[in-house]
Amino acid sequence: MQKITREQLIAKASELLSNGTVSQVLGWGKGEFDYDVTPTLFSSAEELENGFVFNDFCGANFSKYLVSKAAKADGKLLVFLKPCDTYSFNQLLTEHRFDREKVYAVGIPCEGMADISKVKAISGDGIASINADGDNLVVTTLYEDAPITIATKDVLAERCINCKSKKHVAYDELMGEEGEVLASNRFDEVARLEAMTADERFAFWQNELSRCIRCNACRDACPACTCEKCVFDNPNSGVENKSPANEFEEKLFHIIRAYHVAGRCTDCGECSRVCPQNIPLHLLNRKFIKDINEFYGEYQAGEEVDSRAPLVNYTTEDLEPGEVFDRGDNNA
Amino acid sequence: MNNNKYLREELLRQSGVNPKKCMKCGKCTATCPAFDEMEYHPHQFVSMVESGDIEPLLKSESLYKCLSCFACIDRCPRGVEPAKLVEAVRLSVIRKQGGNRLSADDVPSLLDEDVPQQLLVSAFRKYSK
Amino acid sequence: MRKCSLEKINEIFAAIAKNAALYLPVDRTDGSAAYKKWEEGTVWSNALNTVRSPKDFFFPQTEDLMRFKTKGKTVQLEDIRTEAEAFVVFGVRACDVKSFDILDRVFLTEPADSFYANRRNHGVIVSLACTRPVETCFCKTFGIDPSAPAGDISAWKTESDIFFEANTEKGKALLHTLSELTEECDDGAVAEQKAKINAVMEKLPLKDLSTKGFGGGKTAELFDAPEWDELSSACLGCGTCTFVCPTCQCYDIKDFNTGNGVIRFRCWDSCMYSDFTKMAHGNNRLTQKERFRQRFMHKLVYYPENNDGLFSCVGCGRCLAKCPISMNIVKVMKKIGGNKGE
Amino acid sequence: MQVNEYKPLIVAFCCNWCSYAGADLAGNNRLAYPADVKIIRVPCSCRVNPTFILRAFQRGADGVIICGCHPGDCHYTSGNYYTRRRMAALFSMLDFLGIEKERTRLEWVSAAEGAKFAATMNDFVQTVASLGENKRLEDLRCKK
Amino acid sequence: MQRVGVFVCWCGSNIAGTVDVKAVAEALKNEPGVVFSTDYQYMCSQAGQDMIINAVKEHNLTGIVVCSCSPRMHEATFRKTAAAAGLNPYMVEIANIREQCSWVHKDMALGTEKAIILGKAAVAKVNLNAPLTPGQSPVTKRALVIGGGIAGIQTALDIADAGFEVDIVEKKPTIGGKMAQLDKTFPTLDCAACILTPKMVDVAQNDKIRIFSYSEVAEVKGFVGNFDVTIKKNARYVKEDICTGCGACVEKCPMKKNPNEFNLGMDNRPAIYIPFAQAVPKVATIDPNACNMLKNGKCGVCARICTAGAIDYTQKDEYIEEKYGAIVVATGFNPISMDKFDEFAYNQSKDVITSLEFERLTNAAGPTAGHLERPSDGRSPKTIVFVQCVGSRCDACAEKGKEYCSKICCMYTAKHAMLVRDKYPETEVYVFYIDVRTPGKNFDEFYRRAVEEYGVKYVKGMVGKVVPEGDKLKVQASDLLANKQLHIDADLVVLAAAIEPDKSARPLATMLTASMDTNDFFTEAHPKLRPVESPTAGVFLSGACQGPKDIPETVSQASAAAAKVIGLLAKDKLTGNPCIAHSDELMCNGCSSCANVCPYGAITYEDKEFRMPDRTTKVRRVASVNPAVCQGCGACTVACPSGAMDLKGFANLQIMAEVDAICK
Repeated sequence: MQKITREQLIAKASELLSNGTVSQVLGWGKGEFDYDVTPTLFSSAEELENGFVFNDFCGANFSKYLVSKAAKADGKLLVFLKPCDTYSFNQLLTEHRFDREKVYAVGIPCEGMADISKVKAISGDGIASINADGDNLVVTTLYEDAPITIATKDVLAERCINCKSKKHVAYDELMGEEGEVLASNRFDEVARLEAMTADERFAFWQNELSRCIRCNACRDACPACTCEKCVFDNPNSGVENKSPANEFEEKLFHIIRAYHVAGRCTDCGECSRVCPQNIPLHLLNRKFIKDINEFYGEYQAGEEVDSRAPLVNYTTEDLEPGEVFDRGDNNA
Repeated sequence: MNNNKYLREELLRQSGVNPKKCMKCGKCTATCPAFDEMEYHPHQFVSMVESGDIEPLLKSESLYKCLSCFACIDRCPRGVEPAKLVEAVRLSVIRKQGGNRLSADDVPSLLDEDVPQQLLVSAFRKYSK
Repeated sequence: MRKCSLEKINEIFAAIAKNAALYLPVDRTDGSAAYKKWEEGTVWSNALNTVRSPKDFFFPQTEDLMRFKTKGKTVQLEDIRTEAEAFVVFGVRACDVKSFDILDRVFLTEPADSFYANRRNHGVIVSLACTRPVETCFCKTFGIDPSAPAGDISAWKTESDIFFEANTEKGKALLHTLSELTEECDDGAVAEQKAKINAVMEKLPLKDLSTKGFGGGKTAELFDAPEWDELSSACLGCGTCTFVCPTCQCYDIKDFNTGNGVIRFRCWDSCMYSDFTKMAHGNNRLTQKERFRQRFMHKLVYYPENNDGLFSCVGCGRCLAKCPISMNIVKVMKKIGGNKGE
Repeated sequence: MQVNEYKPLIVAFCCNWCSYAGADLAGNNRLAYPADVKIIRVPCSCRVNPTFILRAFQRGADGVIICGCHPGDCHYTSGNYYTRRRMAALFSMLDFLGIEKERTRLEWVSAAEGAKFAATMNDFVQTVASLGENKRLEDLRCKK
Repeated sequence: MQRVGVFVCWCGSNIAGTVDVKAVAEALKNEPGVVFSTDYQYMCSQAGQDMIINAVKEHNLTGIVVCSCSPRMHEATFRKTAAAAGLNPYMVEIANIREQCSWVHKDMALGTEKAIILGKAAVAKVNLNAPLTPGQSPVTKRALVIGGGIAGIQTALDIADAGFEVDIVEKKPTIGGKMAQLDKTFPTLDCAACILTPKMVDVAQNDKIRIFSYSEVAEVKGFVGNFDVTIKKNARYVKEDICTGCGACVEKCPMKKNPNEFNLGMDNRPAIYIPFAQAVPKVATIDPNACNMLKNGKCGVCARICTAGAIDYTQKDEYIEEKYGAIVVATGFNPISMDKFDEFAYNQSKDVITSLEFERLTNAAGPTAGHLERPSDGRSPKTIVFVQCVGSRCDACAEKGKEYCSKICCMYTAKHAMLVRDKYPETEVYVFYIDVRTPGKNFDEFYRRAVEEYGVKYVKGMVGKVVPEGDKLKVQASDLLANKQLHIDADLVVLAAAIEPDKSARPLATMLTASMDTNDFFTEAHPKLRPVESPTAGVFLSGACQGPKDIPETVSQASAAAAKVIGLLAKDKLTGNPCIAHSDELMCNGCSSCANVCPYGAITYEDKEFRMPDRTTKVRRVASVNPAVCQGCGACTVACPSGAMDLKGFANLQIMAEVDAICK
């Protein structure tokens, strides 16, 4: 269960609306079920009361919406940011993608968000309701008579299991207690792949990427992918394509997608969350992050506004690309 | 010379000293308080080890005259750290069988009211395995 | 009606696969199911819903149409059309089967799409009555009975057996090849199964969703509905809903320069994309709101207007499950349709 | 010479100021290297976009090598430093995807290093030839 | 697509020997866009060029591909040919089939095949070429020289001599710099003031030169030919134009005990002061930290005494905006601080001094009027020890000192030692050295004279420590050649402190977007071939700001920089390289990635209003490239994720077309 409640958030939002600090609220809107929430703009306390939700399924990263929504808002826009969202928030600020003056950011604590597919794997499908009860989720389904109790920690989203930080790096106001930067094991899976032979890695990615349907959800949900026009949508870019016609185009898209956000990716995990084919796309981003950390020193995108991304930076002593592989034979 | 080559590598590895960094300014020797006692001086240790001319150093009393005050390390403008090299040469002698400079039996004869115990302990550490 | 014990199901599959490529839902390691080609050892999934719909077999994501070979300054046209191989898609849900009615009206109306027709002619659909509808299902809204699926052959699965009923000549022919493995039976068990499913249908949260307020002739009324702004507000403009949809049928035709020639191919396109139906003057739907509206207006108004009231949604629920921001046709229908405010 | 000897296709991106001149010098000194190497002139190694490299592989290249001025000698002062970071990241990613790391290379060749240019190309061609055809980053459509 | 003409050159047998040129010309005929293809023995000859010109006219060619030698050889030639034929010169592409084909491949079949492929790539590229026109920008015919030492003075004089206006910004109250503090100069031993002060006077009297003394550069905007510079003129509380430099105020000022910077604190000056007699401009300056009037509002003696009425206690810092076409950096050097060198007891004894302090001590205008006296007790020293390389040539990891050789110390130490022995022959002079480096005209001869004629005792070795004891300085040093440790009782120890760039250089470099090395010396555009230019166009380097230098070297670099500036200012318009980056505003996200990697600071951002599809307008931050500053490296094009940034002449699509042509 989240430490902060829907009621507290509504009270905060209503207060900021009524005292004129903000004119709109970007929050989670109620869905059809208990787990599907839609990013929604609210303009009044009444709207909030009717449609605002906050529960264990409010994973969506709102930062990206600030690019389009903040510019349009008349007054200030209130946005609730979980710790991981604040990194994207800062990164977008670094890249001048929205006007900080137009946004009122409220940092909220996060206990990790649940992954509905993990819930369904335990409860079976046909979800009728999900309610939080302490550290558990109580699930009723169309097929089971008795409610099923699931420990929330057992159904956390992958990115929340490997949460990198409970600390907010940006906000105007903080609700609840500030957390710490965590020592996560988020690179373990990358390291596991690195330890494989090249053939094994090739087979792994061939299998994963072959499922790609190029719906572009990974790109469109990514808070780092805010290009006015993506090179893959631009007929004049020379790399435009709409569908992966073959394995090459699957790889091309995903390599370039990850490369374009390398050094800018905050590792928020939206790409993997939204992938309808459950491709672990975040591993590509994490590989770049891990490499950058190892080659050029620890760097966390979004930790500080105006920090210079490693790929648009250099030192005269950087390692040579050939040395990348000499650091220890990862095929041995 | 082959043997020396091995010894040279070993001394450099143990000490972590890179004698190639030496620009032969002599500041180590200039600053050495044990200069008069020493047959070979800090800068000579550096250049002799570098050139593989190590035998004379192994036999030299200088090994035991170095006070390990590290003035040479402090003053060296090139970060060569000669005292570490002296230390490494000394250890290579002491660590050989029968190489102990100071044995436990020698200690009673050295006991003296004026000599602090601490000094004997550190001398023992410095001069024996 | 013929039946067969589920214990012998692999023999059925083997028999089908002898004469045609057989595709059926298979569980994936990530918990979802996808159609895969059957081969010895393939395990048929219990899951009904697949991430991608069976439309892929008839209307694949990319498909080469023709090829030009260039040599010097000469261009040679190559016809690369071939007869499709015979194939069977097994275990198609009632809603997904219905999607072929919708696709057929688009692709088979003269002038027929020969690539689609070719596949339709060579493909046999073995449907399967629903065993376990889930919360995202709303096929009933579109008049589909999940317990009585159409298809060349309809099938029902009970705890122990599987029942087949051929509906078309193609279906009869296929079922005939299975006569040794199946036995004639009455429809008692099937009726029982139907009743079971229908009972679950009554519990579905979306059971009351209605198409009221939609259909042909509603363009003027709905096109400028103020709700579109709000509904489309969070839309990221990705193509997930379109690409998992069993009825979306838009495609783009593109050329690929291989260096030695040009391959003209078509690939799925999404009305959600900013470069959809780009014309000389640019794009005709400039904002995400317009693109978003197009998708739902097409499914709920334009298509029925041109197709005797048939909606081009079958209530399969894929978009409900997959949309990154959980915006979907159900929310649209509730917001602006006849159920407004319910 | 074998008739059907496998000939790898190598695309070399050379910066105008150092490596392209180094290649010219190799020519001036008649230092031979295989004709499989085709050079594309770019103003600076930092002009090489990763998409160019992937495109070369797509179109049938078996190896791609980028050559620039030695670190510190860039005509544009810092271009090759960016190249170094970009290529380190890209090559590592290609390796992560299981694509043979020997197919990509970054080398510093000055305008005075004609011999190094020829030696580098000879070595690279040999390395790539021993790997055989590029299968992992090919686009079959381009081979029809 | 263009109408392309292909011209295959034989280069005698250079190409034709290993490449079947006819086959190449024939094969390329079939390439898209090619309407004409031919071969000729020497394409670069007049006949060959005429052939191209005629073909352009006859076949209405819009693009030209020449398959020939390296573009580094004849690209310029064929561009001129194209221009002569009425084409844009940038519609030419060269396929290098000599250096990179015929000369390195011996097999005719393979060579021909490769030549065809290279030709195809060139055709594919030229089909996507667009006519390019170099941008032009006007030139403000005025130069700014930052720093008024001998480097700045020489540069300014040379530029002014060519007829251009020059402004000198000097942060001290007077120009003159370090050279003004020196006594004599090596190797000729002429007096520094005697050769410098006339130049200072020349500067003051030159109507093309303005001096902003006691001033700093506060802001630099713009680019080559068009710099906008804000100069901060610090309040000196004296009206410069009125002050006659009579010195009456200096005499009468009651606040006399302030360390005299000019003499490195070895004596005192009043709160109102003129640094030295030959100062330019010769006007008084009030030290606000010392003046009682400015601090407490009590006193006012100088205002009362000044008959000209030049004193103005209410003066404020003044900001002056000026336009320049070129900027010369001449910020010079300083000796490093001796604080970290405890072993030499610099902070413990007044008699341990730096070489620059020694200069003042022997200077007739110095604190001792040129008599060599110990700072502590005024006695004349009998034994002097000079220590070389103090803080120079240190390990990069060492906490103190610099990695580089300061270059000037060997020579000035020889000079000092020689002068002491000349004037005070009874004095014993030791110089402890690691190496004596004397590469310069008459330098080694000078050093030898110090040893041989003047009897300076050069000892190969280093001073290990200096310990003040009584009125002596106990110097412990090594004599490496004698393998001895020396113990000298010295009266004076002179440290040849390493020199480092002035502290003002780093912030200045940031303002100028000029790059610096790790030691904060400005980097040159090319270490060998463009040593007086910074990589930033329009910014030039003069003197020790670029690296340690002695006076003759400084002066020659100063004149060289001036020559470069004159060359620039002599132009009415600057013609740029047309192969530069440009940003597509519709695609640009304003993310700053491109600006981060641009080595020249050529990219700026502005907020622009865009009409949105839904007919609203949106203000977005977009990049724009300054064509006068961009050098066309292309770093930005790869940093740009959206592909908004592209490079003319080497566009994404052009390079991809080459890749495609090569790989097909």
